[in-house]
Amino acid sequence: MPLPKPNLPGTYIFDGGLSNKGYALNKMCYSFNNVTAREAFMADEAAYCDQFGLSDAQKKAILDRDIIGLLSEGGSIYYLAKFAGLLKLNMQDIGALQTGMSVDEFKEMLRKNGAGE
Amino acid sequence: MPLPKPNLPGTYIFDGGLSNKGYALNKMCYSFNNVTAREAFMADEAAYCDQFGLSDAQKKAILDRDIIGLLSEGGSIYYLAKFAGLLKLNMQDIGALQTGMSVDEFKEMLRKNGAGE
Amino acid sequence: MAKIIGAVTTSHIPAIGMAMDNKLEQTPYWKPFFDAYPPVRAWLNEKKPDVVVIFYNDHGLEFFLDRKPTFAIGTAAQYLNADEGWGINTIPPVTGETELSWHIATDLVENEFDITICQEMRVDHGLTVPLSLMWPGHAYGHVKVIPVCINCERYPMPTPARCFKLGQAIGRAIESFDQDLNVVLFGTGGLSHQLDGERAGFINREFDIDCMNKIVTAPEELTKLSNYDLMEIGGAQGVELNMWLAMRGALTGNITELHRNYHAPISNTGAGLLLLEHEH
Amino acid sequence: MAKIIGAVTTSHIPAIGMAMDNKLEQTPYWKPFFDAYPPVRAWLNEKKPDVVVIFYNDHGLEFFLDRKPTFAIGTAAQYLNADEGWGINTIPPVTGETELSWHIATDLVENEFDITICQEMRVDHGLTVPLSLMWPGHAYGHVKVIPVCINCERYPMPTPARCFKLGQAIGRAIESFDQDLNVVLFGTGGLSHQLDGERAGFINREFDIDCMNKIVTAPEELTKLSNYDLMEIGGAQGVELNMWLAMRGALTGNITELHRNYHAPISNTGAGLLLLEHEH
Ligand SMILES: [Fe+3]
Ligand SMILES: [Fe+3]
Repeated sequence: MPLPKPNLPGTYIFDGGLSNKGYALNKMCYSFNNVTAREAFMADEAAYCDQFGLSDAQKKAILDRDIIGLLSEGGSIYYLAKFAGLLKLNMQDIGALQTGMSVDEFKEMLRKNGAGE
Repeated sequence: MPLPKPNLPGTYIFDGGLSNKGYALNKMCYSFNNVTAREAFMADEAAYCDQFGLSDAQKKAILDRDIIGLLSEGGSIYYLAKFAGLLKLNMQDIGALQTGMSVDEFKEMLRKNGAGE
Repeated sequence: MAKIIGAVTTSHIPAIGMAMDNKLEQTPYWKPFFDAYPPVRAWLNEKKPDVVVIFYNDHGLEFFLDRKPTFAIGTAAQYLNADEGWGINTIPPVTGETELSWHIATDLVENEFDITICQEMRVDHGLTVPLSLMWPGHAYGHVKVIPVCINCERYPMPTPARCFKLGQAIGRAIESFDQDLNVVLFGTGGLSHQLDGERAGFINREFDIDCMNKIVTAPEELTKLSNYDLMEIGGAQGVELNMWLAMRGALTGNITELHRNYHAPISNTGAGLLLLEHEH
Repeated sequence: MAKIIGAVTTSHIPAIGMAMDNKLEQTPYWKPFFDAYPPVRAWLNEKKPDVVVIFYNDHGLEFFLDRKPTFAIGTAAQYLNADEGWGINTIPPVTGETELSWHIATDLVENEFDITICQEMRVDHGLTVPLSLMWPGHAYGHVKVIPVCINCERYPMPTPARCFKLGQAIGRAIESFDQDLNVVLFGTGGLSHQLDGERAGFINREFDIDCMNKIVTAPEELTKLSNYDLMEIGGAQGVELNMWLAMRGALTGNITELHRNYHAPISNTGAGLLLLEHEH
């Protein structure tokens, strides 16, 4: 029998259930490996989402840059990172968005965690 | 250590060595899943082979419908079957070509083998 | 809990699908083959399985040599068939069963089967011909399908013993699934045949019948063979027996043979049909 | 016979590649990280390995969820890098080593590792950043690379114990290869980090240092952890430790630690560097 899933607040375990839910969303973000796809998205975001068959909730989370919403809707961080890149956001920007911190606050948290403080 | 290969005359064991050798040839034949690829091949066979980077020996074997030559050059029967289909040849036609029999002789051999004669 | 109620072995060659496309079932060539199927269809229609797990091999529709799995399982809600290049009609979309698929996939990986997991995959004649044979007229819409795909093309290939163990692990996973589902397994392909080379046309009737006997009563004996043994005794494509062995591995309880047929040649192959009932 | 002469563990995050693209190595932020690499480069330049086996994970360049392998190995003569979508420069083609790759792949499948075999694959930052770090200025042209790719993204994932066993099997396969080749292994990725969710920014320095100690002296202890344990102690992406464990499994002889560095944070991660010499 599969192991029971741990309860880790603030963590979205990307397993079969979420991966089913997020398939279209992730497929769209995977397309962002290609510059033509990135340009098509930027030219008309909503139409590009529709082309991949995103759900309303997924589309809204994309348009709102709502990273937590995207994770709840089945986004995988690997493909969401490509969406972030398209928005010129790096991993500290994304961390700040998800934790509700400023980017400087998030970086300071990383520094403290890294120093073992 | 990998098992030693058996010596089975008339059999082309499709392993790493042959699969390396035949990669471009098989990729071309795999493309024949698509009708547009089949049409492009039929419009100009040699040019289509060049597009996939076939070796001279592979290209010659394609143009000559030399199935044994294609196997020696690394063709996999799975993709060669698609080439055969494009030529409107079925598996008995291909069997006859490979064994040097007429199609009727090949079918009669199948019948005998199937009957355990 | 989910229950495996039985299993079917069947050929899956394209020529069968094309014969059905062209309504040739009652011609002299095809009649001895197709006439064996109605009892299996009747059993399936009576038992109405919720899910069918189909062990098959892809012949170059979904997978190419660029990234070819040893074992793959589908976890999609739907599978599409597509043009394979040589004229067999495509069949309508096949319904998947996502929950049980993920349960099996998860169990497999936790038990050290390194399977490739496919959330989208096209299925070829290896899977579609058996569906057409069991439910003619595309009447398979009520059945949920889980595709399990085994490399039978390029060496290195999984050994017969490994395929049997894969089946055992899938059997345990199915029977630990917490939903009341009736599951049937299809082991497809085979039996002896060789398509390529000067040895093309090879069929070994005696071996085929021996395989059918041993699949029922002594499958472990078959797992002692290597793929090279199968190639020698059963022809280059005789390695498709691995799909029968994977199916058989999943039947861990008692089996009863309800029906069998062997006919050869069908196209270039020996065609074996078995209907097995399974209970614990 | 081929010989494994040593191994390197290193981070592979894209930010490193982008820092090199922008010549930021000596800025205050990056200096404590990059200053640890010259001794490793010197060792590699002295030992001149013929082949490097790189354990990494693909982050959505070559593989998508449609058909995602648990384990994959490349057997190609060349691997291309490509646009990953967020601006890291691509690197020139990487040379493969087909004969040893096929030997390993064949041995793995015969020993019941169900690996996906790739005759063509694009390699992403998981593999390219370590190459850039070890041979700056793309000076890796003389080295032949064998990519071994492990699923670290979607559950189910191979367990730490299974990854270690994969490494053991690869180690045995390399050392049974009948050519005089010097082989080095790279275990890439890690250490603790979490990119996603409200828990993003998690780093566990103590765990990272413990991992580095245990990788050298007691890797079996790490194999007792589950992926969920790693996720809890090392963050959601802490499961990249599996690549270190696979590398370590292949070192079946005696190892000597020649060099180490730990620095955190680098971007959102703890970055551990180890240089290990290996002999029987
Ligand atoms: Fe087949
Ligand atoms: Fe990574």
